[in-house]
Amino acid sequence: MANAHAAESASHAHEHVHEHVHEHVHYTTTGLDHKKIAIWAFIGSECMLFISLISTYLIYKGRSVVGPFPHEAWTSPSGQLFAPILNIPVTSASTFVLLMSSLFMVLALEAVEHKGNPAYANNIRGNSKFWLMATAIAGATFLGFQAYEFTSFVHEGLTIRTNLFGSSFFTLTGFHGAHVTVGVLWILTLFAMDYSRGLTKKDTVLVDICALYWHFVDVVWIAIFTLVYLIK
Amino acid sequence: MANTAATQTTAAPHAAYESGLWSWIATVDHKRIGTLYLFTALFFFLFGGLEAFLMRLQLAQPNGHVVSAELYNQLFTMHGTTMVFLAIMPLSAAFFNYLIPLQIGARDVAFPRLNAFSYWVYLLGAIFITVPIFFELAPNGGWFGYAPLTTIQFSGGLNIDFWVMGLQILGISSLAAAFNFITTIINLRAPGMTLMRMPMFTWMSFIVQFLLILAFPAITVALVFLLFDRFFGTNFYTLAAGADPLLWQHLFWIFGHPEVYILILPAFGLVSEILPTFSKKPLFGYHVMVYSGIMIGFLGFGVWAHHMFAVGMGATADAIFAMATMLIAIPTGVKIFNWIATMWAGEVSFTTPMKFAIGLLALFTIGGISGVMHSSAPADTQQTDTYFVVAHFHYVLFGGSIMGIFGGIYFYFPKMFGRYMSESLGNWHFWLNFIGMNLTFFPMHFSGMLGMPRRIYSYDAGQGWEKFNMASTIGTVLLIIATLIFVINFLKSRKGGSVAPNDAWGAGTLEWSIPSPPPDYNFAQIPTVTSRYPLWDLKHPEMTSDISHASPDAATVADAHAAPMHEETGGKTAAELGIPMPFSTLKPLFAALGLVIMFAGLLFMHTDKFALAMTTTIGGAALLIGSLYAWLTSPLE
Amino acid sequence: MTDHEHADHAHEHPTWKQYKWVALILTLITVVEVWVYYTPFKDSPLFVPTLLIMSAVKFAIVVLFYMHLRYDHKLFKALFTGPLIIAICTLTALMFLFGKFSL
Amino acid sequence: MSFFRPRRYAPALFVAVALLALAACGDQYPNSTFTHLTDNNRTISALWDRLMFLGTGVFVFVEALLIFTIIKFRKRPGGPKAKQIHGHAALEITWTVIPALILVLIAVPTVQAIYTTQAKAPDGSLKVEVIGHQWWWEFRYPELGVVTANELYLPAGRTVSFQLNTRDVLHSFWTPQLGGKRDLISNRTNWMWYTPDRSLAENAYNGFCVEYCGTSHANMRFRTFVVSEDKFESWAKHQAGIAAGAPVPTAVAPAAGAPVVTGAAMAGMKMPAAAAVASAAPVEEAVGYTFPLDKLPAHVVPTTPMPTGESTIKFDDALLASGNAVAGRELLTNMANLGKAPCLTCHVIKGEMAMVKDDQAKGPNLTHFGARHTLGGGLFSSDPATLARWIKNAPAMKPGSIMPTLGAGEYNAMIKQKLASGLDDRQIADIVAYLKSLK
Ligand code: HEA
Ligand code: HEA
Ligand code: HEC
Ligand code: CUA
Ligand SMILES: [Cu+2]
Repeated sequence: MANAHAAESASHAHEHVHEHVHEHVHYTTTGLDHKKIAIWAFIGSECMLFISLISTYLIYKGRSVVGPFPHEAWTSPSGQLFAPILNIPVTSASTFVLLMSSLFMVLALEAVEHKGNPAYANNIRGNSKFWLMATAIAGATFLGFQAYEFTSFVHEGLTIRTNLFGSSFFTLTGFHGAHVTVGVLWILTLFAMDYSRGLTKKDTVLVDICALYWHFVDVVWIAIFTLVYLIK
Repeated sequence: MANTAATQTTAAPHAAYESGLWSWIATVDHKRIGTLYLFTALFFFLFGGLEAFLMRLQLAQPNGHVVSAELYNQLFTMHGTTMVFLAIMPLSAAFFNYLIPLQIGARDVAFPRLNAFSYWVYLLGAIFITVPIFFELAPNGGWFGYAPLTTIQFSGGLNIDFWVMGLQILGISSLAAAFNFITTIINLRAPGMTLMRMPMFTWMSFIVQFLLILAFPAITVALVFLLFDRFFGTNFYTLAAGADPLLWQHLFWIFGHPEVYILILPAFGLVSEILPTFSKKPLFGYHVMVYSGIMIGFLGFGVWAHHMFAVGMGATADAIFAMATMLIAIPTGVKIFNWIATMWAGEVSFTTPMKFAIGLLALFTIGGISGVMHSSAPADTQQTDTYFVVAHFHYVLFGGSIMGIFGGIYFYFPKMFGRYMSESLGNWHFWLNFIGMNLTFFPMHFSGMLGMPRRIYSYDAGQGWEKFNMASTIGTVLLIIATLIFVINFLKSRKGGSVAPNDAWGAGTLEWSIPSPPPDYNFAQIPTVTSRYPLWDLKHPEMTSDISHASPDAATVADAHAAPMHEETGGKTAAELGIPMPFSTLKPLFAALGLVIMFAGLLFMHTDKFALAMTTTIGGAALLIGSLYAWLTSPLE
Repeated sequence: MTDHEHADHAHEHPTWKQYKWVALILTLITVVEVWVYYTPFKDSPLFVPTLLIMSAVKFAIVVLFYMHLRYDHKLFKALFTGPLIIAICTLTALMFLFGKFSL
Repeated sequence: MSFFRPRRYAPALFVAVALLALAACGDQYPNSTFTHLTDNNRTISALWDRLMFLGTGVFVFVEALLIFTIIKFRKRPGGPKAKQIHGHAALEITWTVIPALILVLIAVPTVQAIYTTQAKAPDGSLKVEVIGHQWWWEFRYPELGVVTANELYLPAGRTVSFQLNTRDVLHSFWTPQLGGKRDLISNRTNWMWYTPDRSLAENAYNGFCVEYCGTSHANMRFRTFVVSEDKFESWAKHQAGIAAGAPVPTAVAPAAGAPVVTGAAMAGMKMPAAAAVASAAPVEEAVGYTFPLDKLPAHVVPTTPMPTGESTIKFDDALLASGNAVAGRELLTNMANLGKAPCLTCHVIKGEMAMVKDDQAKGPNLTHFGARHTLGGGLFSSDPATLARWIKNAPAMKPGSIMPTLGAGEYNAMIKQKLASGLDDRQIADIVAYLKSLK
């Protein structure tokens, strides 16, 4: 199905194409940037990656032979009764932070895209550095929450080796966390570029692909939050 | 064939790595990378064949004692793994690399350095997974490595570690390449090359790239679990923790079934180039060929559990997967019939590539039919895990993929090396291959239905399997002779074959419009494409006078005549012509090296050298990140 | 890089204001999700479907607006929805196969 | 072009294949899936016949069309020019629809057969638990109290319902003539049932493990004996008890405090006939039915060669004739000998002291070992000479076997050195005598 769409777009592009035949600058069939196509293909692939991880988590849900459990109270070998381990209030907060980071990211893109537009000059809307840094900080905050969550789980006796829940939970959220980490580093790199040479309208695509990645990571968290944390 | 255009040696590309070995190691030219893939993959094909030969020697007689049980188990695991991941996939990749840019009229792929990275990761990963066999330490869990046999509880040694990490590494190579080709095909088609004018090989490759990016994540996850289980003590497959072994099976086959179409579709694409050329007719039913390819790819994601008809999934699941599997026979059948129709009313000339293409039609059909027999779940409970399955998949893999790829090699050899391969040796190769193949694999249908399980290193006398096994082994000897003839032909013809012109066979697609071998920039001027067979429009107007190959919107043939396909440049270099080309660079190689070192470091954890493990892994990771950074911040051209 | 006209008018982004609205809606849905978790509705058979719908809506909003898929080239829609559909079908099939739901 | 045209020889290939197929008909195929001796297997077979028929039809049609096309339209000097045809919608629809119709013909009976063969087993079926171990089979008849290994007895005419489990990795259970396969999956239970034909009075079949399960996967075989219902009952009744013919206890006192229950004491309580074995009672009567050795068809008699060369297991066969079952029993059951003969830490012999729970034993149940024809996952005949070598060094005979090397001076592959101490040949001969007496 992907192909049929692309077919049309290609024939669209066709009309624009003739003028460019003789210039040696890089010609692309669709007029789109390579990187953007690649990142979307990458995101498609990531869908399968996270679906596999999420499926595993769901398949193993309720199959652990020893506690701790996510939503059920459990008794330790020494006979102590423990509460369910997932901490919804804290995670809700971190979810909110990640959601906000997506807003910041989109505003950062907006700012870069409108470089040179007077309406955006000299106000917060055009301040790409600010929005980039805000996104990175929000992302880092999310990671902080996750670090807190992980360590408190370990204190409560849940490690990646404890049971099926522990293995699948830490691997799923850990993979997500790793993606967030890469995202934060990527955004910081953009920030550094903005700081050192200043991003211009021409750099839109660089910010765009990073933003797409970042939003995707956010979207994955939306699914995880519901499937792992809220649904019993 | 006329000896018109002389071979043009391409001038050494770039400043730093002028010539010789370095020019290959630092290359980012898609053609050179394709050539590297070709040579490496052919080597591994021979290696996998050698492994098969040892197995066949062992099985020639009952209670054989050529190899030990342990070595045999390593042999079939590595034979399967080698053939699938180190031979056929990279052989296909050789063609993706070499041909896609040429067929769509581009100067290179979208991300040339990523392309080099893919190759180096493949090469290093292949070495990583192969070398242990010399120490009898090779993976021994079967090519689909079912848990829990592969967990540390049942396979404590390093064997499975090599497999887990090797496949993980190879997966990265395939994924990187796939993103690259998707982008290339979407975005680097020459003006006028609409999707529906793309050569069929490019189309099938395009579909394969989507299969790759969607199938590999599933096995990546399955392997990550296994890796974590083995190295960090997680419980994904730990029986005591209540793990479910079917998790591995599902994740593996969600990958594994699309994988078999990853293996066959490129061969289908090659055949779709060869048949029209030697029938002097356009491909029959181009649109249907495209859609059936898409259907095969799409349906391929919904049938994985047909590999699990004996695991007791329940009647409903068995029924659904059985029927879904059968559906695939329809688009595949359409392809077979359309190919036959392509030859129908044509002028069929039996060159070597054509023989292999026809061989594919004949043999793949047999494998397809036995596939449909498998798809009938109750019947499959008698067939699964016997030699009948082995017969099925060698008919589709050898009779399909390998036949197609050999056809492709004979067909594109003149383009790649500027010389033809010998037709008479090719003839010998084909017939010995064809006969040997049938003699090897046809009897396996019998031994399977007569009760012979697969993956057994020895069997009792008097079970009624002796004759068939002997026949299979004799067939293998023929295959070896055939393959050696091919190797001789290949090596000799590179220097000694008769010289080929640009358009070696009278084909119709873009790649034949440029010199053989092509200059590093491929097209001095990017052509404008007005039809599916632009070269035929140009050279054989009589073939196109009655009907245009251009469809659906028919740009006029006259247009094509006006815009010459290829400007003779008299061997000028890219620089002389002012064509910017990507710089040669070693960074992708270093990144690949870092990646492999990173994984390899983990091995030391199992020899209890934790500090060494961490140092190596972190060192590898640092090398990877450092090279990546250097690579991303340096300009492409 | 060709600065195509074509590429440009494919970029009718949502505006600042819209972004803020989107953020507000996302936040509200999240609040409802968490709130519902603490109400007796949690034990209703409709709880799970409700949550799934809410998160699907959030998912869609982010993809359509923040990832500007709604405004971008069709090609990207295909590149994303195709895999997403295959992924979701796979998930569903696996849930049936492992007896997580049944008919 | 070549002076040699192998194309001419192509017919020879077809003749060869045809001959092969012909040869296939004249011979004995003891594991053929074309022989079908149960209800369920006949369902499968009917399906297979249809697949074969339609498959052959498609094959012949496609190949004939292909050959016709390439001959008819081969390039000839002065021949007609290629017709530039791009496609033909009607034709393409035809060859989409016809295969679809053929597939319907396959799909309908397939789905029917799936539901027939996977229906619930009829009430009153005989329940058999099949338990896979690396690399041998355990068979339990919970209703009858029978536990045995590697040799499965089934009553002709009665539905058998198998419950399949594994103690370690995956295996798969298969007797080709009786039914399809079903995998044994860790942490899961699988089911399968079939009814062996009533007409089968006394038949033996080979069974195989068909899921790769590690080093000795190839050596994980078993035998299925289908016998008439009364023979089965006789067999089962005897198997449920303790062995007949176990040696009468000697004067040797049990080691102080060791909880030894002697075989004879148990026998005395449960099966008076058995205790009399030592005197005169006809053995036939006492031991119940076992598949007669002389009626074993050739294909179920293992031909596995003994290890040769460096790994030859030397044993003084002369000792076997004078093997002392009583001394052998003493070796196994006296705690004092545990270091040398740790057999009962892994094996259960009903009636002897139980050192492991019956359902946790690592090795096959040996209660009626003397009544079995094979050992080691059906790999070897259980004749005394082979058994002796097995006890001496099982892993040398069966790669990877979990049964340890026990003979003194034997090379132990696990610890990669020769055993300094262990059983000597005399002791092994005694154990052999004892085990063979466990009818
Ligand atoms: C190139 C690789 C390739 C290809 C293309 C196929 C194609 C098919 N395969 Fe195969 N398969 C493998 C490689 C491949 N397979 C491998 C490697 C394994 C074993 C893995 C392992 O266990 O190690 C395997 C195993 C396998 C199994 C599991 C067997 C088992 O373990 O029990 C099944 C079951 O359904 C199956 C089915 C099919 C079907 C229905 C097709 C179809 O796509 C075939 C369609 C083609 C045709 C049918 C022929 C042309 C059609 C016509 C001429 C039209 C008319 C025909 C009819 C109406 C019938 N395959
Ligand atoms: C992908 C493609 C592929 C190809 C091409 C082949 C090719 C061959 N295969 Fe295969 N095979 C598999 C994929 C493939 N196989 C897979 C996936 C499995 C399952 C593994 C598993 O169960 O895990 C399998 C399993 C398998 C088995 C079953 C093993 C078992 O279950 O116990 C057997 C047995 O005969 C076999 C035989 C052969 C033979 C004889 C060839 C021949 O066609 C080989 C022909 C090649 C040559 C003859 C080249 C040799 C050349 C030389 C030796 C020249 C000398 C060297 C130099 C000059 C350097 N294969
Ligand atoms: C560590 C556990 C262990 C110990 C100790 C052990 N065995 Fe075994 N034994 C096994 C296992 C496991 C098998 C199955 C081996 C196979 O078929 O691969 C076996 C198989 C056998 C068999 C063949 C049974 C059959 O039906 O196939 C005999 C007989 C036997 N053992 C006798 C003995 C004797 C006698 C001793 C002591 C002198 C002994 N075993 C000690 C584990 C053990
Ligand atoms: Cu048990 Cu194979
Ligand atoms: Cu498949």
